[in-house]
Amino acid sequence: MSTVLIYSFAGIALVCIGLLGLLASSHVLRKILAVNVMGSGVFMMLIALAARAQPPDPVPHAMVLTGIVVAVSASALALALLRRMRREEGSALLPEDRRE
Amino acid sequence: MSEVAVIVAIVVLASVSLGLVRVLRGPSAFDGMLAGQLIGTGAVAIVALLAFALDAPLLLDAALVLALLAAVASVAFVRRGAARDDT
Amino acid sequence: MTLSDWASVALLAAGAFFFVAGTIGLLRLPDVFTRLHALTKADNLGLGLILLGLALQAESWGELARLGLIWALAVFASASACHLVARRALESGAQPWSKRDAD
Amino acid sequence: MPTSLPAFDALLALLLVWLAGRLLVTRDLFKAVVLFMVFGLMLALAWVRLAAPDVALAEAAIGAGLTGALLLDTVFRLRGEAEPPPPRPSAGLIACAMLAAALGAMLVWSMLALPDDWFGLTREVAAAMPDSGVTNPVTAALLNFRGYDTLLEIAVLLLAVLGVWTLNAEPPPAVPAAGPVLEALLRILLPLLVVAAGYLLWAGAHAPGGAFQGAALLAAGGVLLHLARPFSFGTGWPVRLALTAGFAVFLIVALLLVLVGGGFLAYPPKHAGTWILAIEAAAMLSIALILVALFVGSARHTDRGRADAGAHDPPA
Repeated sequence: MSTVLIYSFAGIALVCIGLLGLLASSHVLRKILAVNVMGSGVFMMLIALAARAQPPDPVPHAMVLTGIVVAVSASALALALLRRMRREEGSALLPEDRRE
Repeated sequence: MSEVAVIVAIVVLASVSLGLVRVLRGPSAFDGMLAGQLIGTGAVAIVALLAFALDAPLLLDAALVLALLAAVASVAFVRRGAARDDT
Repeated sequence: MTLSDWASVALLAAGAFFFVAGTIGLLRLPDVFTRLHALTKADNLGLGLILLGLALQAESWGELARLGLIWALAVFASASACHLVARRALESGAQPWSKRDAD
Repeated sequence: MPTSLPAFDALLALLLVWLAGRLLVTRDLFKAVVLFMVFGLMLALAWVRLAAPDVALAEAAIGAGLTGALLLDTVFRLRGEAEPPPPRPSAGLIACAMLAAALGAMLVWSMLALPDDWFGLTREVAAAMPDSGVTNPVTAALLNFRGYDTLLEIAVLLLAVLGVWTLNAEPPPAVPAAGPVLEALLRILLPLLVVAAGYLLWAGAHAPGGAFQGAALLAAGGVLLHLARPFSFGTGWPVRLALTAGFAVFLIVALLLVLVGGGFLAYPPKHAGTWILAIEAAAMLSIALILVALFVGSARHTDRGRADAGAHDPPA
């Protein structure tokens, strides 16, 4: 199997694992990690597609490069929201996942 | 020659992955902190080997960045890592 | 293959050996302090040998300088990080392993 | 190409997928975060293999520095609450798994359906390169061909800072004063990080590097400093000016180019390299400051936290 195919399939697997983790986990921190895994899968599909050409297509590279920086900023915002929620409500779980 | 470099990169990657078993198993939370050391050194070696094997010397800059930042993760572990009451 | 190629192969193989040795130490040694010792020393020696093997194949002074700088940084960073982690573990009450524990 | 490269790729791909699965099911959140940090560094290796050195540099700098510090900081603050056990196989979970599988099947199908001679925009970019002012095609795409996109991305980063400033009302956790080894680490690493960031900014025109990678390195330095000696840089106008400088310079250049008749961010080919370097220098400083601000959080409460806990005072 070629390099491009190996990483394309790995990217698809990451998207699926991330989506499942996002839907199935109850702790918000783990949901944030899951979204990041999903995003990494998308990045990997883009970069693998770019590598089909020789030399590689630079446009997806530019998109993923800024995507990485935007993803970490969005995660920082999400983590700040999570900490605020925990401080206000005493739990890091979404209301429907909290059990008495 | 580049064949040898790739094989060595595979060995280093496999050895780093095995090391992760310890990080996962614990027993103490400090074993998680070892991950910074383990992965940092291994990733630097692998990038340097790939730079040679792929004949792309500019990749050495990426190895350099990894080496520069290897300590940052460890400092984060030490300052925000396992708390006293976690052990 | 020239003499320097053979030397490179030997150095790369030795480097890989030390990485494996570091992992075995990580898996087998009894406490966090001895595991740190295995990782920091063996892995950095492995990295140094690998970079030396690659340096023999370097085609420009720029590559050589980068390889040297990478090793200097890695050794400095991991020595400091090792100290910090060990100190943190000790302060937090991790007990160093002693022969009595083996009984 | 060495014949054993596919074996390396397969091992790395398996490791990435295993790490992703493991970090989402591991019971201990601290371990999940550790695994995510490892995942980020392994991604950098994948970018190296896919001939994307610019992306590898950014991932290495962000993944090794900022992401780990942010997540560990949050885990540290959240400790004390037990996570509920993972859901038992239920109808809902099975539906989620089927949804994920269906998405995967669609993605596989669309990947395989692409014609073999599909190469994206490679040829178009190559044809436009002589007029771009730089020789690194990724920098050309970022700052020239898709400049408007990068401009708005910097705006998104600024919005994230505003959000964090609004939400994050906690002092940093009390940490002991930095010991001599940590101080020595700072003294040596911080200047090196600044030099390396400057080098990447300059190299970005013709080799892997650029404003984003340089900014990530600078930000790692800022995070390191904050971990060792918690500080705040307030929310006064000098800080706001510095945070927005990158966006402002970018926007002013774009509008000037409209005024001289070129169009929005249409550089005159002769001076494109100079314009791009000027924008990148301002953008690098602002992005670095933005990333540090995202970690440091809101200044007002940081000041109160410092007053509460004397342990934060840097050693003399």
